[in-house]
Amino acid sequence: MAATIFASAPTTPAKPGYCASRADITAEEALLPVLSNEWVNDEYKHMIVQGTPKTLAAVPGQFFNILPPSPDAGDLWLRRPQSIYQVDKANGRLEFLYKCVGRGTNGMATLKPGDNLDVVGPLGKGAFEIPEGAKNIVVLGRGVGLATLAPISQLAKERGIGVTALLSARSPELAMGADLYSKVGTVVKLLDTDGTSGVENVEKVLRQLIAEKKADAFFTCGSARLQALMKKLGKEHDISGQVAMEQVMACGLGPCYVCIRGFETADGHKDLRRVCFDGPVFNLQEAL
Amino acid sequence: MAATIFASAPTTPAKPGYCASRADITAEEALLPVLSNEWVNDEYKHMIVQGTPKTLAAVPGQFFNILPPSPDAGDLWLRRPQSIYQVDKANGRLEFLYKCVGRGTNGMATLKPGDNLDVVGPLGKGAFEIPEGAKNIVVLGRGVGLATLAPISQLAKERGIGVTALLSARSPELAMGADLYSKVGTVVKLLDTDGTSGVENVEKVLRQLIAEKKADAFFTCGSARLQALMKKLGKEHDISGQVAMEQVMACGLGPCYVCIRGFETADGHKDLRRVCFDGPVFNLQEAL
Amino acid sequence: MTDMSVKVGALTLANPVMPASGSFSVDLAKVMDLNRLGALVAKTVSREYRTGNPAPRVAELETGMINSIGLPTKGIKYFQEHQVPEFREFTPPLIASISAEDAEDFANMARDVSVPGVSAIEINISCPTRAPGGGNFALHEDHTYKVVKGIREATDLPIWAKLSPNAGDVTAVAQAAEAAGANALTVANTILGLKINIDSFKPAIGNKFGGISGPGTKPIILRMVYQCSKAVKIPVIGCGGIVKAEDVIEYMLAGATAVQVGYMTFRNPTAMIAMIDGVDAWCEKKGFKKVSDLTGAMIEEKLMDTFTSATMPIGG
Amino acid sequence: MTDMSVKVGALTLANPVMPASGSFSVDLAKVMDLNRLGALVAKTVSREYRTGNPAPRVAELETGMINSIGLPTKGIKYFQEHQVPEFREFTPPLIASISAEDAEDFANMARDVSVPGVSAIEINISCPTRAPGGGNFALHEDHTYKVVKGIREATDLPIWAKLSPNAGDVTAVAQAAEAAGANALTVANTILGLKINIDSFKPAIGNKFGGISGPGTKPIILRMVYQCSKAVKIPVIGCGGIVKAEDVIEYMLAGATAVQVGYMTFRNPTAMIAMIDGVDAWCEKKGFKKVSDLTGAMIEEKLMDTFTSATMPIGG
Ligand SMILES: Cc1cc2nc3c(=O)[nH]c(=O)nc-3n(C[C@H](O)[C@H](O)[C@H](O)COP(=O)(O)OP(=O)(O)OC[C@H]3O[C@@H](n4cnc5c(N)ncnc54)[C@H](O)[C@@H]3O)c2cc1C
Ligand SMILES: Cc1cc2nc3c(=O)[nH]c(=O)nc-3n(C[C@H](O)[C@H](O)[C@H](O)COP(=O)(O)OP(=O)(O)OC[C@H]3O[C@@H](n4cnc5c(N)ncnc54)[C@H](O)[C@@H]3O)c2cc1C
Ligand SMILES: Cc1cc2nc3c(=O)[nH]c(=O)nc-3n(C[C@H](O)[C@H](O)[C@H](O)COP(=O)(O)O)c2cc1C
Ligand SMILES: Cc1cc2nc3c(=O)[nH]c(=O)nc-3n(C[C@H](O)[C@H](O)[C@H](O)COP(=O)(O)O)c2cc1C
Ligand code: FES
Ligand code: FES
Repeated sequence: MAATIFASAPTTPAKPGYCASRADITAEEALLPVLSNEWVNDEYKHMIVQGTPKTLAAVPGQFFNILPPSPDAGDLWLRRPQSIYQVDKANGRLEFLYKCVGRGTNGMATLKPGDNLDVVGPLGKGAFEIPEGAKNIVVLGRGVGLATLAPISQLAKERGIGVTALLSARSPELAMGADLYSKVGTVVKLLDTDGTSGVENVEKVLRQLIAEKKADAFFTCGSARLQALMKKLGKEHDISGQVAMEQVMACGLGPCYVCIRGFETADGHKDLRRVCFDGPVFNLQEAL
Repeated sequence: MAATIFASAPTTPAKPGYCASRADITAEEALLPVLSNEWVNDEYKHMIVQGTPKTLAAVPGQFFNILPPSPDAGDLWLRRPQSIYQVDKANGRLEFLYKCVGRGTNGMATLKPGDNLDVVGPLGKGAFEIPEGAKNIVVLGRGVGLATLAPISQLAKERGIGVTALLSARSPELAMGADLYSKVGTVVKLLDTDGTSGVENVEKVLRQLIAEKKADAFFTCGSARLQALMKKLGKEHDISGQVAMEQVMACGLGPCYVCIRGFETADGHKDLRRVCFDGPVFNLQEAL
Repeated sequence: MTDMSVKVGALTLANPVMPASGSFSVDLAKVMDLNRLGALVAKTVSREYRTGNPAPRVAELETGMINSIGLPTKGIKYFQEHQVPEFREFTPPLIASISAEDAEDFANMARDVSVPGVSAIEINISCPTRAPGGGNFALHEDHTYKVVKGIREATDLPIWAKLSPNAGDVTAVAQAAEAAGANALTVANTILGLKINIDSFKPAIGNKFGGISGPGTKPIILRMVYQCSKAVKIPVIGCGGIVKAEDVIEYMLAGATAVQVGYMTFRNPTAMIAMIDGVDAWCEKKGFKKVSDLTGAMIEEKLMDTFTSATMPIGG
Repeated sequence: MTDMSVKVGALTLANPVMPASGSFSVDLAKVMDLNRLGALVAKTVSREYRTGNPAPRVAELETGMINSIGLPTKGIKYFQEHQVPEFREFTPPLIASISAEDAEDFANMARDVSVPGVSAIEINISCPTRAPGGGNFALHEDHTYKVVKGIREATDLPIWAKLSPNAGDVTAVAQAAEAAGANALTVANTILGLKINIDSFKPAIGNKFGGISGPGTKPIILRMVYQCSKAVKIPVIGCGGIVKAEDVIEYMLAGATAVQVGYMTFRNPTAMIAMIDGVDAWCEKKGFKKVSDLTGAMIEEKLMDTFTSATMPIGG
């Protein structure tokens, strides 16, 4: 009865031959049933949705481009990228951890069990990789960066690799994910309230971990300041590192060149890369 | 938290002196709680909302300009006029009877008890008037025209005036309002299915009512064909009549000159009138 | 309490929010206190009675509405005798709006509408469905200069020239209007559009083409307000797609001295009052003592080098 | 089964729906079968590497989006050597899109892009943030004629001239492009706009001005498609605000032979396929055997007299 206002193809191929001729169709538009969507603290929510085979194939570092319902009388026109926080293959579930900062994320916060989450994904190369032979890794995240770093930490744990998780936050209440991270490794909270999140202190903590041989690889997300620090120490000690980067997006798939970030390779060559297509995970030593 | 996307003043004056200097503020923007919204048949719904003092002051023939929620992913930008079907002052309720024909009315159909109906009103001169000395009136309506004619029929009943209600419809199932109208007078169903809605038959019925002195005044709404017939017989027998007219609207209040209808007075003078402002009830003999 | 007053040239308004011509009449007193408005802008009037364009006169778009009312009017005499006295029952200044099909009649109309009770004349030289030489002078700077010049000689009242967003070079037209003696610019009238009903295969409105208004036009007209306010010294009044207090602020930052609201009054007839209150509250929150400080306050920095911009934090 | 094929001049497309330049790359094969599309339209390429404009490159509007990407490109050589072969892994014809800052380079670009595997060249003479003499030739008929003429002499491939909605007289530009030898017109590029962030007081995108796309533009561009298709004999490709099958139909009724989809691919990457299926189903329901019968099928009647129109039933 109601007119179709926005076109959208069926999310699963409907016709014979309706499938990519060049590569597998690895991403899809899907409406994923919301199972829960709870506040973690004053600013962050945790959403669990029912996945599909394609969406559940998401790997650490990949993201979904989400079209939330509008939180007000206006419309939302662009999707919002959200890293995958957890993939629970056994139960066919996907989880997101997100901070409510604007219309999109506030719209996402209005979803209730029984509603659908409108996603496109999984997207991005999702190239979080634990280097061959690493025994211990350090993940350093601030804010929602912690959501992005969760899957790689979990993967490390599954492979029997030690994880030290440095969780930076404004206050103890906002240092989320401690539960999750304490299941996969050692948690260190770095807070603004007690000054432990200051760069000098984080540097001390990191140097100590390096000294203790607890830092065979670095992973970071969510703070330019901490990223720069990890990059410096990684370079100094030849520790390979990866960073998950953010940029405003439109397509999330590669064609639009909206989500550019600047990089510089070891030989001094500068270039622009697309976060959605070339990343969102990049070599920490090349990131700026 | 959510941005205000569309501005709207508080529906009741908030500041001292915040009131019209020239005339009373007789209409308002209001969000009226929906009490029920049920299907009457396959095409029509009946909605009951909780009124406010101002909206409950609506008189027969007046209408509200309604902004329904969108039934789809797009937006609605213009309000939809709906006649008042019943004003239940005792219980503080307003009722609407509406046909689901497009995006607006289908959007209205999605409202559930607990939602709000966004209205502006009451609007229009609402000049349905029973002429001095009339003992019996005839109301002739088709489709939603019946909604518009209900209040005047009820008023007649309250004044002890006889009502014959001729209800024209495609089929018996669609001849709504028979219950309501049978409470206020005699009901005659005129159906497409058995041919009784044909102009010749309606003319026969009307002539009979005139002969029986059951027709001191005419009221009609909802069919150009039946309107023309009543106008002809009214002229022939000098029976005063009123018609409630429809036109696409924008403002509903007078300024925009969107809702024009053509009229011709007894002396042959033609003019354009605004349905929302000059009507929606007009002298049947002047309507074209 | 913010000082909400603004000056449009010599004319001081109690606040920057007023109706757009054609969306307002004193009939709106039925729903609100008209004395709260910055000004009262009358529907465009021409010399003689005009029926206007065929019905249907409006249709809904995906992002607003399209109309072709065709400037129906009861004529200048009726305006002088009946409408001006009605408007004068309210306190805000009255802005008359006039139209004509040639420059000479326009000048005469300006003279005839300069009656006591009228504080300024908005000249509707931008009716979107007319030709550049026949009512839509604002499509080109030469036509604009000529018509405004004649009007300037015919009246001492402030002239607000209402420009067309359909002009190829709106800043040239703005400068022509200023050079010819306009005291302010209203930017802008509706954008020429078409909607086809795919059930009937016919145009959705009786006149085929119509003028687009509502939120879909805001980023276009806002750009023009910015361009015009940079190009001229006279005040610019922004008009197009304003539906909320934030839009009023955005227009003022772009360079508008005041704004006009059309479509939104159809949706929510009291919206202008909500906008006035909303802008007032916003100024208080942000620490602006005078709303007029917002005019042209957009911060312009040198364009950043692309590579540098791509190393900056989001929103930074 | 509707015959969904359309002819854009000598080039036959399997159906009328194709991507708009800048919203498409073979990377979309990750979400759908690209072989279902009417054509593949490449991102605009220029001679040399260009970084494009500063971030942020897009912002959301009330009724769509604004962008200023600034035509980043790896240059013509990369296009020839890497992108053409990638596109050739799919069956729909490839439309190259080229840009240049002067007429001479434009002609040379057209020659250089005329390589096997390219079926037609769309000339992006309408980048909204450039000057009429420097990439936005389509703002004026004279610039347009000159640049198209040079291109015509440099290539035998079909030329699709992409027009600007910011031109004052789009039909004059359309006729100039036709006269100079264009084989089709793409109507249109984005509309120049501005959005200001009222929290930061800064323009919402890095380049200040940007191009507006999405549903807010449809009634404007649709009107231009109608006007252009009446003014020229060559096919017109509609582009602006298409988000659903009904929009494709509306554009075809207005005179479009085919359409391009930009914004909607960002919202729903598979939307073009839904539109193709939707148009097909609609044609079947309405009894159209060939989708091409829709082109220009809007019914035009003489304008009705206003009084008569005001006595007609609604929708009648
Ligand atoms: C690959 C990727 C993965 C992400 N994963 C997560 C995640 O797991 N959890 C999470 O909470 N957030 C994540 N983000 C950030 C998230 O996309 C933004 O918070 C969101 O788009 C903001 O939308 P909004 O409409 O709520 O806010 P807006 O109203 O658009 O903006 C509000 C504020 O957020 C800033 N902002 C807007 N877009 C972004 C962005 N893309 N990144 C950072 N800040 C932004 C704005 O500058 C502004 O200050 C991710 C971003 C990217 C690019
Ligand atoms: C003063 C007045 C009182 C009315 N009272 C009632 C009422 O009590 N109950 C009721 O069901 N309807 C009533 N109507 C008609 C009602 O306004 C329309 O049915 C409604 O606007 C259609 O909106 P839509 O979005 O659902 O349909 P649209 O998608 O806008 O249109 C669907 C179909 O309805 C026709 N239509 C559109 N507007 C109107 C209109 N104003 N009048 C008649 N047909 C229209 C269209 O031409 C089209 O054929 C009244 C109209 C007026 C002017
Ligand atoms: C129904 C309608 C009637 C209008 N009539 C006039 C008019 O008589 N004179 C005029 O100058 N502008 C007229 N306009 C244009 C408005 O004044 C205003 O410029 C335009 O609608 C843009 O503002 P908005 O987006 O807030 O509606 C009219 C607009 C509408 C929608
Ligand atoms: C992000 C983005 C990038 C674009 N890049 C180009 C381009 O490189 N070349 C071009 O001719 N048009 C470009 N355009 C314009 C589109 O091709 C199209 O004309 C416009 O977006 C209108 O269509 P839409 O409303 O469907 O988006 C771009 C548009 C967007 C939104
Ligand atoms: S968001 Fe379009 S290329 Fe990354
Ligand atoms: S709807 Fe505006 S005058 Fe009647």
